[in-house]
Amino acid sequence: MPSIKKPLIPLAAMPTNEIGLTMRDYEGSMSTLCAGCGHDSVTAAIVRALFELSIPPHKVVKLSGIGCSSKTTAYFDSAAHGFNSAHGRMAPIATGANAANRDALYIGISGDGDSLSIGAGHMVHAIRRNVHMVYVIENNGVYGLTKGQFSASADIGSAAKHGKANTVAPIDPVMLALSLGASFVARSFSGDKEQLVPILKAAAQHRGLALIDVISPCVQFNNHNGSTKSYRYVREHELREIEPDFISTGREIVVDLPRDGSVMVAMHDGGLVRFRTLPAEYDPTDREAAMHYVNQAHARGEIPTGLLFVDESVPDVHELNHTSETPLVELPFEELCPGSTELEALQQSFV
Amino acid sequence: MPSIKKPLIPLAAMPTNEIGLTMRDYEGSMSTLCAGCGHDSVTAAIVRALFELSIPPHKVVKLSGIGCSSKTTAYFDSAAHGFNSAHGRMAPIATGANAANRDALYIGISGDGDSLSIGAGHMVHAIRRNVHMVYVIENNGVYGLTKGQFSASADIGSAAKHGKANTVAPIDPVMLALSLGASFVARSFSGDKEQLVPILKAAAQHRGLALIDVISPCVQFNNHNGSTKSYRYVREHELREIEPDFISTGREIVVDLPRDGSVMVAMHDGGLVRFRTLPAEYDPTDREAAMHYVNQAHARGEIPTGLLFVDESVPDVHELNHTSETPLVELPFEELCPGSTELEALQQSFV
Amino acid sequence: MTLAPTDTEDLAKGGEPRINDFAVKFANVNGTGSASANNLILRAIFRMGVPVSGKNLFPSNIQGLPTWYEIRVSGKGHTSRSRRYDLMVAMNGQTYAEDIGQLGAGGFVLYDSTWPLPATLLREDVNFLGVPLARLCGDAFSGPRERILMKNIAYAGAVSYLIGIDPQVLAELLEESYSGNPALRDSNQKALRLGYDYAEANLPATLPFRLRTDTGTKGKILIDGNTATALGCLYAGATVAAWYPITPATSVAENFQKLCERHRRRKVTLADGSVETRNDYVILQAEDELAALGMVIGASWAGARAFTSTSGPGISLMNELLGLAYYTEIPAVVINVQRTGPSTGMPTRVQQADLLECAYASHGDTKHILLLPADPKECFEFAVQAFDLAERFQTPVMMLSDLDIGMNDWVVDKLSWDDDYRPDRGRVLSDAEIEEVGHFYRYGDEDSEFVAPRTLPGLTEHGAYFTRGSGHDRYGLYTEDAGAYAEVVERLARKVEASADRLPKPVIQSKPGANIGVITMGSCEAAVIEALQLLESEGMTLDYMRVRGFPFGSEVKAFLDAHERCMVVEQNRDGQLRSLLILEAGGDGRRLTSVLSFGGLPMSADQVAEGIRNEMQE
Amino acid sequence: MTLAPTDTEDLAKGGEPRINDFAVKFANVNGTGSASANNLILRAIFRMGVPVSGKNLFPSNIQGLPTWYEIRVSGKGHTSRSRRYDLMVAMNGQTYAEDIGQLGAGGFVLYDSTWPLPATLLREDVNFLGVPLARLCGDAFSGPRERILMKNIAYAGAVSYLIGIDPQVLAELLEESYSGNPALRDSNQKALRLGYDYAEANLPATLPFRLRTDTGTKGKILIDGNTATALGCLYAGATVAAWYPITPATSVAENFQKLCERHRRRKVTLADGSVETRNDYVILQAEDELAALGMVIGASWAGARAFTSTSGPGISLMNELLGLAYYTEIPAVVINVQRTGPSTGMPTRVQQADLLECAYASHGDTKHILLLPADPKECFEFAVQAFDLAERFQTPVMMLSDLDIGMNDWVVDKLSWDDDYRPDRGRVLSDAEIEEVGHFYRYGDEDSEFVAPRTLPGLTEHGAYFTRGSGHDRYGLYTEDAGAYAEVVERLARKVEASADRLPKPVIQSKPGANIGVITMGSCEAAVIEALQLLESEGMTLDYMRVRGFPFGSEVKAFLDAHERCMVVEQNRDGQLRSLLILEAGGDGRRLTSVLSFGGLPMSADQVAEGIRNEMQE
Ligand SMILES: Cc1ncc(C[n+]2csc(CCOP(=O)(O)OP(=O)(O)O)c2C)c(N)n1
Ligand SMILES: Cc1ncc(C[n+]2csc(CCOP(=O)(O)OP(=O)(O)O)c2C)c(N)n1
Ligand code: SF4
Ligand code: SF4
Ligand SMILES: [Mg+2]
Ligand SMILES: [Mg+2]
Repeated sequence: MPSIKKPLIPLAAMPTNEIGLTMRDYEGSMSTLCAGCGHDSVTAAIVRALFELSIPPHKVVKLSGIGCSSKTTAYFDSAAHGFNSAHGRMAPIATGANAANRDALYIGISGDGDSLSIGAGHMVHAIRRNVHMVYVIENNGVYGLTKGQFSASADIGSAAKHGKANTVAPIDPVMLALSLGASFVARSFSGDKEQLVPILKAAAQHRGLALIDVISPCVQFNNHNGSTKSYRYVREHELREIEPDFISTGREIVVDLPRDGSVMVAMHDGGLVRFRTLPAEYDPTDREAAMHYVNQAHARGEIPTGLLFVDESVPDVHELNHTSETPLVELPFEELCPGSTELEALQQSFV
Repeated sequence: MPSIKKPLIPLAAMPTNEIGLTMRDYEGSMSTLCAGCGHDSVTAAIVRALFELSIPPHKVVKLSGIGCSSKTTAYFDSAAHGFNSAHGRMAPIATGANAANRDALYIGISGDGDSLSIGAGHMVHAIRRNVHMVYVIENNGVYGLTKGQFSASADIGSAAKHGKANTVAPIDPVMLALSLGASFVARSFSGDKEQLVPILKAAAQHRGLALIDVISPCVQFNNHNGSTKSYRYVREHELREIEPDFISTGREIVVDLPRDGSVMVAMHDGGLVRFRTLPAEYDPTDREAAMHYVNQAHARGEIPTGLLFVDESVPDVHELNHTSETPLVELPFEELCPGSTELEALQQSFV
Repeated sequence: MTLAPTDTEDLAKGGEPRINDFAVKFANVNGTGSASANNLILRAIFRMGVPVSGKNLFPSNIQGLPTWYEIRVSGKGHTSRSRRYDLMVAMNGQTYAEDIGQLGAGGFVLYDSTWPLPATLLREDVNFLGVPLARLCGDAFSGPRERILMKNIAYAGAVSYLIGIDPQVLAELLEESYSGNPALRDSNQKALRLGYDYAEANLPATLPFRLRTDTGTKGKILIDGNTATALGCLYAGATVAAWYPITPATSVAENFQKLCERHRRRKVTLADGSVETRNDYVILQAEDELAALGMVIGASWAGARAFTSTSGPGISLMNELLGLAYYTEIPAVVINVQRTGPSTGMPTRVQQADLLECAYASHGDTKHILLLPADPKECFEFAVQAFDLAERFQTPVMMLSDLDIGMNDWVVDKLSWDDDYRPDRGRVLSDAEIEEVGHFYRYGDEDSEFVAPRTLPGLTEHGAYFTRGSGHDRYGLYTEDAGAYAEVVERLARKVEASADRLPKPVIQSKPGANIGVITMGSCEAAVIEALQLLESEGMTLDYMRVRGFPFGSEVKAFLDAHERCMVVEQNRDGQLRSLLILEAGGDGRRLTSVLSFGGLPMSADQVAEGIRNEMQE
Repeated sequence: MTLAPTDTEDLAKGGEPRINDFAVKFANVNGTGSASANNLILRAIFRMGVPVSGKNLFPSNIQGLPTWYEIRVSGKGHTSRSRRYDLMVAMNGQTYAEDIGQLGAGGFVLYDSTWPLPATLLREDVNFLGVPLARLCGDAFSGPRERILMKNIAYAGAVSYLIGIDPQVLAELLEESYSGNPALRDSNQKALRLGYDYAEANLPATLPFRLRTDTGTKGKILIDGNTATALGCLYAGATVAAWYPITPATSVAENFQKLCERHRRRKVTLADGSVETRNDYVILQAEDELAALGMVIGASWAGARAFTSTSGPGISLMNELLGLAYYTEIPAVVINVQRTGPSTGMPTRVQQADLLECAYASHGDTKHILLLPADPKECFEFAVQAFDLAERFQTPVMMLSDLDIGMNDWVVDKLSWDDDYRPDRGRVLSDAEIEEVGHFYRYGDEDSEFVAPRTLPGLTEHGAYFTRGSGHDRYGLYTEDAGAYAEVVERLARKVEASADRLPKPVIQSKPGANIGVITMGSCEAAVIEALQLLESEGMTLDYMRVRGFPFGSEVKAFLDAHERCMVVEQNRDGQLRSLLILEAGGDGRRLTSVLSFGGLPMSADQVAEGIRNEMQE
């Protein structure tokens, strides 16, 4: 009976959220990933973000491709439907599901192999369409599940486990997304939940596609010195220009310019996220500046993390399409079928 | 007898190039595209570029996907092998051919449908690998061959023939390529051979993948006002910051900084291309500046054309691989097969 | 493969013209607007009550290459392609020789006599009818565009006179077509008269073949299969479509879009009192066919009726995800409008060569439900059924139409709709139902058709399950256990097998005493039926079966068993239907022979008859 | 599907231990380094001259889940999987119950007695042998990593003692394996002794089964199929490989890479006198399988020998381009190491369920050449032949290996190489040859095998032609003409048919008087051969045929004709080989029955024998 929710018997000690649920209620099945895998830290962050957002657990839809990272969908929110689909195809499947039922929080989990190689075309187009979803890339620079080949995000010259150097330039999902006009681009690190949780919460409230590139080291095949995806490297080189601090009540509409090194961004559902920028002048609403910032950081060998860019004005698939507010799946057949009289009328043009 | 070269009887009046051939020798079969199709202008520019470069016609390899644009490969250089392959798969096929025989000029022709939708993942990875080839996108913002659907490069709000507005943000291959670390990025306009021919020549001499986004209007489905891919629009909005002027002799190595509004770029085979930049400070060797320039131009509603970025220092597939200079296809079997003695020795590790 | 010119002179011998039984071929240059002229003629004939068919033989090109259109008029209702032409409307100088060569002795050529025909083309045994179209239109119209377009309407006028189209019907048609644009209506009207009047004044008053008003199209419509398919999807309640353009499937999605714009839009009043239009559908032009099917799978998984339309290359690209949908048991409706393969093949030519690919698409053990419509009416009906079957059996359902059905106009019975129809959503559980049963086993608890229950994401509080294309047990849990894995895939095999009973039954015509059968599918039907009549008139009596669905039901097996020998008529090289009958209906290869046509042009009855005769002699 | 524990007690009755005839199963946790311990035992047995096989039953996971390894020792050379175990090395607490349950009465369990076994697990009829491995290693080694790793070697030591592995052989093996790392060698040596000595001191001196040095592996090697395949590609002269990682095919490309690094590198002296290493190969890790095949097609078109390796999902994704290569007549070698489908299926389990998909891959009429190796030796040989066939027939050739062959170690005859071998490059024309003939018709001028000549891009001055997946005539020119199109595709059908004569012939064993045949393919062979011996001992005499290539040759047809009835043994749900025999070798469905196993574990002889017995009774 895999799908019956465990009875909600809150233990005295467990804090509950606005809808009376505990963190437990957002957990999934036991992880079968390697002990210490970065992906499990992402899972934990997602559990906390969902809990803090007080989202009804069954109103989440979890989708993924294939890979160690893509297994993540099984490890959080077991009261939500999950779909561990085919390698690289998470984005179109999520696009279709979201088209059918706009009334849920879509969380897509992918890997760097899944999204930057076999699924690259789909990711590009999901970004372009601005599908309303959270799109997490658990980026470890390798193909974990197939045992350690380089992925397209592997760094030049970084040596894989078997000692051969990767020689091809990496694809940076953040730059790619920025250049494609993505409406929400962030990067974080699986090892830093303080930063990741608020970003996930902001993403969940963003209208449109929120891309989060999470550097998530593979302890098995890529966690050695020299790889920029290892814990060591990221801890040393990470550049946290934004300290997000989430405020879940209040409504504000406009995006303020940075003042005192911080900027307030109004999320689609009215939630407010205050971003503190380390460089006082950092403005996550200026795409060009974001590209420049990322380029500069890369040139210095640094990995900028935080909410790098957000634009709440880009319409998503449904806004562009003027889709009915009622999810398509809930429209009664009677409203969808024009009926026999109309068919008769229609056929006047066929005679 | 489709493949026997027509006898070379140079007419008195026809100018010949360094290897004694006329422009005719670089022509292909009759175009079956619509009268006035931008793609035919690209064909003409390619014919002229090959002629001016004095490339032995059979040392060219032509590859394409499927689409009106992809038919172009049939219309130039009939003494060269051509491959009109499958929709979206030109890049991997070219990558494989180039791997097998590095000793030819690879010209890939694609469309915006071919490269930015179905083939997007492949294009991204061909750029990343820096496959040594000229990669031309004949970009008309529509699917010509299937009669006028919007492509991924169609502009927001531009109305297709049937009057429906496109509502999704366009993918700009130039920005995409720049963000992916492409080593040669140019844009031109099929209607402007003076600019296109030198860019093609520079591209042919570039080491690595030279991406040229050629705005090439579809007279049938996209050549109306409002579309940024129409002749009218481009003529009015085109911003020619670079007036390339090709010099085929002389050897120089270094890339000069711009001086007097012009910059000299040394091509891989030693050819020199002098680029005149309209903004005196334009430096096609600075990727970030290129991105900035393109972004700024787009913000002003302008289409920047010219050689936007070039970096001759990026190694191509073979350089990275240290492939033998002799093309793999020409290596004798005797050198490839380790032989029976070695097999015997090898098997010591299997007992 | 090319038919020797047949002698049509004898047809005219009687003195009385042949009524409602002839064929006209139009040779044009594509991209010059001839399609509307040819369509006008087709529709006028239809309006006169005479059964007619139009076959568009067009190139994979946008402008400048030869293109042909064939109109066959048949009072008896034979709508298959005729390869004998009575009148050739030769409007393309490039193909004069070829076109004139295709006429039988006594045939007629209508040409543009503005310029003289090259002497080498003149044939003694053929009648040349000249109309100086370019000159007439040059004089009457200004501007090159209008002149070219109106030349087409002018030849339509001349043809109308020659074959006896009622001018009143033509006038009506123009009135309807250009109701919104009187100027265009007038110039069309003018051009039509130009041709008509010139012909009346200068050409023979009667040809040996002629139209006569009849009632043969009463209660019928003229419609192409792709429009009918789109209508079926609309009526079935499909709300999500995802597609990637490809000839000849493109117009399925484009028609669906148009239909949705008309029938699926609502005005809603917003909180601030303003009124907005809301769409009860989402149509996604995908980045490729993999994505298109991915979107359909996502939407169907979420509970919407969703479909994609494509052709051969798209099916190949969908192979992996077809297997995913099969194994995860997600409905997915795929319309495959077949064209000539392999690879890019001939995109504007017809074939039925994707049958095996579709039946067994994807790696591993798979088998898929197929629907095989023969005409636009069946496209409409089967499209609706496709959704019912996909949801009932939680699996991909592919409808295999083809270019001939999909893009040509066919005369079929008016479409009808039963307002009592309600979609069969299959086994979808609500929270209440789960609570009642006390458990929910996603891949167990199968019903008598081996279908397990499902729930929809976001819509049930207690019905969440995890969908995976990897090994899973009856509970939906990950497994690598041989037994738990096998239990699920064995049920899948039985489930698809069970669907046979719900598929459209084969169409069977039995003749007393016949012990040889002819089997076919899809768009071959018209040619085969006509061929059987022809053969019967020669004394050869044959039984007939057209299969309409796969897996095959008991009727198909019974037909095979009941016949000593069957001939399988199909449009592919390898006899794919024959193969499928052998594998899946117990057919005996020795008793099944093939009659094939695979050059890309719709079959004609004489081809089929000849093929059957040859086989019978062996 | 699960076998009831069989009684092995009786096997020990005689007092004398059974020699070289027993099976050991190792239950481990994956990612803990047990593989090297198990492999050490396998190789030691092999070195002692005793035929042995090792089957790795591992999860699709990197660390922490149960994994099993089975070693079967068979002096008679039976290498199929045994499902009767004599000794269970139970090293995984999670699966104790299951593992112990699988033993027959009288079986032995080796467990880590550092902690007592839960009483519930104790079985009266089974012998428990405890070795306090964790304690021994905890005392002897420091650091958690070393302790875990050395625990494995320690149990290998204990097992060695119990089954009688020659300590000298073990020492040698360690010496060879760790020649570069004396510290590691010493700790391995120490751990081995730890287990061995403890067992010697505390466990029974002889079990009812035992190893004895023999000569059964003389002239043989121990090798996995993927390594052998990579070797074949190297020896065939492949210079370009393009691939995308996928279990269980990954090690084909990874081994090819390693081999190239050793055998395809040359030092060259540059102009400035410096010396550089040059690679005579290019290996491309593609962005996906579509690209991988695209690269192979590009490289093969350009004239290189190129290949890709993949598994089911990759084959599905390659469907479109397989059709392109077929229709444009470009060689392409594809290695498909099959795993359990459909969809993602069970990536670390074996199946033979891609047969139909591969035979008819892609839309439109297609048919592909297949090679079906049964063991690593054939992988080596067929890989070489695949290139010859692909170039000779200018078409894709798929070699269907599987996870069992590809990733497990098999005892096979030493590989041999004929230095006179030269690649068959097929019909490739040079400028001189073209000039001699006076013309070059890319898709005409076929030879007796219906193969047309080709030229290579950039290498001939006068041989350029245009390759297109769209309709083309014998000259390679674009066509939409029915006849010109048909001419080419008809030749294609004949060409692929003609290849049958050059494919490896089936392996046939005929017994006098047998009128029932057993047919199989690939990795089933060992189990089937053993089953036939078993059945023969029961008085059932059956003929045997293993098909090794598709299209089938005359021998296959003759075998079918010669037998009243055949049973087809294969590892899939739908009897795909049976289907192919019916369709393509004139097999009569009524005379062909299936014996199937598709749970994902390699077949065992008793399964096959049971299946045949059941079929015989029907
Ligand atoms: C079509 C297809 N090709 C290949 C595979 C094999 N495969 C499984 S996961 C994977 C790569 C996973 O890499 P990534 O997405 O980075 O995830 P990670 O394991 O590193 O988290 C591959 C190649 C597959 N499942 N399907
Ligand atoms: C797999 C596949 N899907 C769809 C098609 C149909 N198709 C042919 S060309 C084309 C689009 C061409 O657009 P583009 O590349 O922009 O070229 P253009 O015609 O505009 O020059 C499409 C969708 C195809 N040939 N193959
Ligand atoms: S292999 Fe790497 S990515 Fe996969 S579970 Fe282990 S640590 Fe994580
Ligand atoms: S349809 Fe457009 S792109 Fe195609 S040939 Fe015509 S003008 Fe060119
Ligand atoms: Mg990864
Ligand atoms: Mg285009």
